[in-house]
Amino acid sequence: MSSVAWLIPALPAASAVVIVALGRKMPVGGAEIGILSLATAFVLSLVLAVEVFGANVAATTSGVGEAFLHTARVELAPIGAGDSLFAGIRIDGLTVMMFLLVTFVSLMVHVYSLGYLHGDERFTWYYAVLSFFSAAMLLLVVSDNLMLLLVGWELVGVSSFLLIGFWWELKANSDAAIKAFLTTKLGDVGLVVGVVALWGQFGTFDIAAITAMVGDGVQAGGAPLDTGLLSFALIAFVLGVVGKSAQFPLHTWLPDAMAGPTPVSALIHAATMVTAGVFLVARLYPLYSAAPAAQATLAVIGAITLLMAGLLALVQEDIKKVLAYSTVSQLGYMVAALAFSYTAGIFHLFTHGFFKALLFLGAGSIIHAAHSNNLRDMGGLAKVMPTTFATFLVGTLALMAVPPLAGFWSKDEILVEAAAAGGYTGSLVLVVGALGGALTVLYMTRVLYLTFAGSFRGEGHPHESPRSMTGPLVALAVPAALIGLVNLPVEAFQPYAFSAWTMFSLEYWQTHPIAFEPAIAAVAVGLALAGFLAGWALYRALPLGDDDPARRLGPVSTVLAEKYYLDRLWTDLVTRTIVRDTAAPAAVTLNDEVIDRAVAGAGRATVATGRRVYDDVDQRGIDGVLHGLATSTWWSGARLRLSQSGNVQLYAGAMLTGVVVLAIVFAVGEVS
Amino acid sequence: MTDLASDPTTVDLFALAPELSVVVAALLILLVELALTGERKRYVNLIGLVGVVAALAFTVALWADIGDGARAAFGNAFVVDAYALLFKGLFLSVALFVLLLSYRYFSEFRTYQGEYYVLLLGSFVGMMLMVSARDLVMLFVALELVSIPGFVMAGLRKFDLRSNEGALKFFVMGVLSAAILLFGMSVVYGVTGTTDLAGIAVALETGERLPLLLAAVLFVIVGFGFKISAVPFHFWAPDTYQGSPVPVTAFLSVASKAAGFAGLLQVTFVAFAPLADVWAPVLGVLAILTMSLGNLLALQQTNVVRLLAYSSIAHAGYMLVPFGVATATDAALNSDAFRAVLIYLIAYAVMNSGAFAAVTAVTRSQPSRLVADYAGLGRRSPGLAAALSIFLLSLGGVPPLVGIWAKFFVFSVAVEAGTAFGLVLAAAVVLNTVVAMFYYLAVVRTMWMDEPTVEEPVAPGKALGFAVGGLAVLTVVLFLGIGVFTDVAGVSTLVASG
Amino acid sequence: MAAVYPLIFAALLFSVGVYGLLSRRHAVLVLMSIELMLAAVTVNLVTFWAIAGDALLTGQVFALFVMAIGAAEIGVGLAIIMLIYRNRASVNIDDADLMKY
Amino acid sequence: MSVPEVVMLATGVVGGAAALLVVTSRNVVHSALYLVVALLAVAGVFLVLGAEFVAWAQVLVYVGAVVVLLLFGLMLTRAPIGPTGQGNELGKAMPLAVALAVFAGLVALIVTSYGGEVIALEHVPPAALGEVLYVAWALPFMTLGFLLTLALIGAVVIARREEGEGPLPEPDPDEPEAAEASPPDSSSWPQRQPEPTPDEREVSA
Repeated sequence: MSSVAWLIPALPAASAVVIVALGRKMPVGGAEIGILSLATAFVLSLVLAVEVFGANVAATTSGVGEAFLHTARVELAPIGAGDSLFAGIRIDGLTVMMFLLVTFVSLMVHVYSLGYLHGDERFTWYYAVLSFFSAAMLLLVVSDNLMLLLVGWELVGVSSFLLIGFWWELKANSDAAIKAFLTTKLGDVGLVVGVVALWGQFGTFDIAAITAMVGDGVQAGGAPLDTGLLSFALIAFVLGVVGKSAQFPLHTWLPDAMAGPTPVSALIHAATMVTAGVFLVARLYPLYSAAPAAQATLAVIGAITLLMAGLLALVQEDIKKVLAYSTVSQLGYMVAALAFSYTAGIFHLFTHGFFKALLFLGAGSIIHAAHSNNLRDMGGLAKVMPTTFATFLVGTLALMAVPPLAGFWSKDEILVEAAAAGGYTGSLVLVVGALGGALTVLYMTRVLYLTFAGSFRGEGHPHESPRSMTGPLVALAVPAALIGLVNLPVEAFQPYAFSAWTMFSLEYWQTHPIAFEPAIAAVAVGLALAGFLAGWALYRALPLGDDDPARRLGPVSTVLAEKYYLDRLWTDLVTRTIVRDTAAPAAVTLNDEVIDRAVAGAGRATVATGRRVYDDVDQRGIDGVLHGLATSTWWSGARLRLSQSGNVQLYAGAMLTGVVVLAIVFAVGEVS
Repeated sequence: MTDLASDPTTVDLFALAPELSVVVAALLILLVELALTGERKRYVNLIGLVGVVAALAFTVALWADIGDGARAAFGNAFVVDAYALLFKGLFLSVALFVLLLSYRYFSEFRTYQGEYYVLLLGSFVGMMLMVSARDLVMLFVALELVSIPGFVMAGLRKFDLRSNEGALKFFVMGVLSAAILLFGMSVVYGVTGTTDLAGIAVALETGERLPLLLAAVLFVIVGFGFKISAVPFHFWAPDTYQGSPVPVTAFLSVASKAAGFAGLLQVTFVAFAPLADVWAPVLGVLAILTMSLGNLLALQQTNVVRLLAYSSIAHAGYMLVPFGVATATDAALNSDAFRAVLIYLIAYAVMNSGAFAAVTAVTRSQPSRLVADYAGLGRRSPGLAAALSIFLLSLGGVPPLVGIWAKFFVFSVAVEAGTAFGLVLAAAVVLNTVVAMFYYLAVVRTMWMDEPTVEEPVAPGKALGFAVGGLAVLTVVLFLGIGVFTDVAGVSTLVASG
Repeated sequence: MAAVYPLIFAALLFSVGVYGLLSRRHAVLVLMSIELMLAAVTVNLVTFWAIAGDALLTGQVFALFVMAIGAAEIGVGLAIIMLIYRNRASVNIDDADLMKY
Repeated sequence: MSVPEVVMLATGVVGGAAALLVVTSRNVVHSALYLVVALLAVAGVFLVLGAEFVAWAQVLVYVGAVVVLLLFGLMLTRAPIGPTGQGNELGKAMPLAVALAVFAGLVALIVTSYGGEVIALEHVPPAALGEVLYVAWALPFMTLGFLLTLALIGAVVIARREEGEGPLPEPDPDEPEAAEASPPDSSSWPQRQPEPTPDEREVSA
């Protein structure tokens, strides 16, 4: 089966071509071709998963053999210096995991878009690009060498540019597409630098060969490994990761990229494109473990990102932007996790892909009904959109890391690994990660409250979305709820678990068992509960004074009196999950007036911090610097162009002056 | 130079066959055009095409003939080796392309069709002679044979003051740089006592380093710096490119520039190789200046041709980077640097020709050449817009297009040098790549995202459409096929090793 | 005979040519300045031939070629100047600044 | 000081002075005549150095042909034969500084590199030159022939007056990106002004 794995990226690619060629003549405008190809790809991925995961489990249970690895390649052309350009596939646990995630989410998005983009004039074009994007992403994950990976990476960038700017008639949309492309392009420069540096050091693009050489502690020509050079290349890769996976400080493109159609956001900003950077680090994990400096960089960047983006998510009014910042924050978790543990990083990638895609598609359904992205124009939707509400709730709880939903297991795993790693970076990620968990709960509580509680504040009469949209929601809710169980931190289960499926070597799997620390889990859940209480208290008892940090949420206060849904939510959440499982007595006591106020105060302070970070640091600072960079580049060009005066004698003078100056440079160079 | 006089009575006509077929075509055009009248004058283009194709065939035949060796005629003044043939093939392909580009442009233009083709082919003869020249005298004569018809062609839009001015500026700067170049060559001859490139290298290896000689090396570099429009010798380029007929602009920015690089490669890597520690840093500094200034100025442009002009200046900067890391001692590094320049030139020729072909096509319906004219091209002529997007993205260095290899080899040789200066150059390349993406993408965005101002599609015509389509395919295919040239370029480094 | 005399003469001609090229407005005078620079080159070449005395007379031959090419350049240059004169009735070289920036 | 050195110095001083007058004279025709003197001095230097054929070629090609061509150019452009405005936008300081820097640099380099070099003068008859020119230098020589042909064709193409040619209306200088003039098709030619109006000519002169 693994020998025909190349079909998995090839099918969507072919589908893109066919849709362009024949789509307009098809009854559903080409969508059926895309759906069919993705469904086939998904089925193939499942079959492949059985084979690969089965082989890995056989290895872990018997304790002999190696992690499954199948490579096949075709030589395209020699590129000199003894190396050739290959088109090659690399099938291992990581590839198959990405296949499953990408094909499944992409299939769901394909189906969902039938309803969402129904009647759009560029419907066929949309499906073609969507298929093309899936193909590019699958190419990225299947490549066995860095050059092909770079090609996939760039194709993902180009197709995401087309998708984000899909409704290009609105200037904001095309600007967002340009911004996304340019920012990630800036990161790509780091990637190119890294690829060239690794090529220079190891004389090949082949990932397996480089990994083997690092394992043996050698580089090209058998010379001993230069760790400094390796760290340079890997940190250059981190720049690529920062761009593509929207890490601090290049994260600003992602919220803007929400201008694209919502299913696109679900696909590329939850499960695929933004995870490319995380995937890259995971792919090169054996290299990173040989370069502690690069790992520390990952930990610090991830920690900053997850905290900062969590704060930012608190103050967004656009539901998609909340989710966008939430994605940035979760990507921060993954990047930080990869500083310590391969499995923890990709496990969170895996679970997050499902529940965040669910949340985006749910948000799309909500937007479809409310005809607005703004949280102010929503409210009371639980009644009219029961399916959306239920599935969105599942996604939210998974994101909040409520046990036993998907997010709990993966996030807990990250914290445990960070604690086990210790040191400055480990402690940093542990503390920040736990705080970030509380923040996550806080902002998601707010979204839930503003969207579903109270009564509808927007225009018109919202109604439940069509089947083609709710179907994928339900289909995604299942893995969002349950997928975390595939890596239960129980020792006996380990040889059959996710960590075994996706291991890159048996040795790594044996030396890195999945652990569970009740203390850490308890603290995390406690903090999450605190976050929830703060959110609840804040939005229930929101005063309307001028000094209120959340006063921009003014209309909220009018519906605060009707706290029916919040109460129900509260009851559901606390009684059925948190309270029953871990912290029942604490919750009851905390409901006390005094603590309630204190917590509300803490919540308000957090919101204020988020607001300040957003206004001063993110919008004025980072965005300003990026913008300023562009402006100053332009400005220096504007000055320089005056040198082109149009007078040929000035040109000649410049030429001769150049000669004289060069002569001086020459002379100085000769003397020194 | 001693064997130059050895056997003057026999001339190796086969070695000269590519040049001769183009010369014959040029002279035939001159005669035949007199016999044709009116519309039919345009058929002289076909004579040119036949001549160029014949020359290409001879080039291939010579390629098969020489194997790993070389043929020489007129002593050492004319050498046919893999390096020379690679460049001849490149020039002839560009000639083919420029002829396709010119067919409709000049048949509508009516005046001086025949003369234009004669001048164009003559200039290409100069390029072909130049890459075979292993002697300063021959090199100079060939360089002038490239330049002088260029001055005239730049001014062929005689009714247009911009074209007049472009020609004047080109002429003044060209003649000035020729004078500087000659002054340098005269001193090099004086110090070494020979004009033979290999002989110069031998003399420099052993002789003392006279200060005057170093200045002369600088003068020679300046002379070629004009031809490749390196900063600060670039000023003529944007004005001339803007004023010239578009096919001539394509010719100037691709072929003429490639010829300048060929000449620079020959004098630096062959003749001046022992002085590499002197000229390499200077050319490296020029590289940084050239790419940065070119890109910063390109950001400002609203005229597409000027934008491409500055972009082509910036590309000259990238191509100068390998010169900046050359050394007098490390033959392997020099060989890689040499190869990086060759590959860049090939990739650049393909993608930049393509960009100019697409611009020519659009200019036919909207002569103002503004970026704004490209608004909505994606809807009016999706094929043309897709091709132009491919060319621009390739120029920006986006895989999977051939442009990434150009940047890749330049960048890797800068890193390979392992010196601080090499890393500075590498960083400059990276930063400039980012800046350049801004203006390439601005055009791409305009094409696909802005509302069209006019609705009717662009009709490029058969010859031009063929050129655009073929080059777009080549830009993609060469991403995979670059290996063909990396090996050839490897062989050609025999020039570098003397 | 001391070699510096003709060489300094050549340097003088070259620098004077540079001055004229940069300072004069009249386009034909700019051409004359270029002629001076080319003459400087021929003086250099012949002097270096006299110093080296090579059998192929490279310096002399090169000087002849430079003259011929110089003449060709002047021909083309004058033609361009006359073209501009016909189109704008001016031979001032700094009037030619339609295209800039 | 030997006789050749004295002759060399004398021609050098005369030639240098004439060259300076070429670029500083206010009258363009005077400039052309000074150019004759400067180029004759160059020919004299060649003679002293023993390059007889090159010297006569210099006289014939430059003094005999090029200067005449330049004078024709001056006449045909109907430039005011007499004093012309000196200054251009660069002023005088910048050209002077650059020229002096070039001169000073070159002289310093020449003196350090060739200060002690002495030339053993030898006379080369034209016949000797002919022998190498058509044998060793045959290829560049033939190339040169082709080049001269092309230059001739090019000069004729550019210099020939077109039907309907003449000053175009000055484009708006604030709009450097304005549409370029389109190629003339035969239908539009008769509408062009064949001659500039006197006003335009005065303004631009």
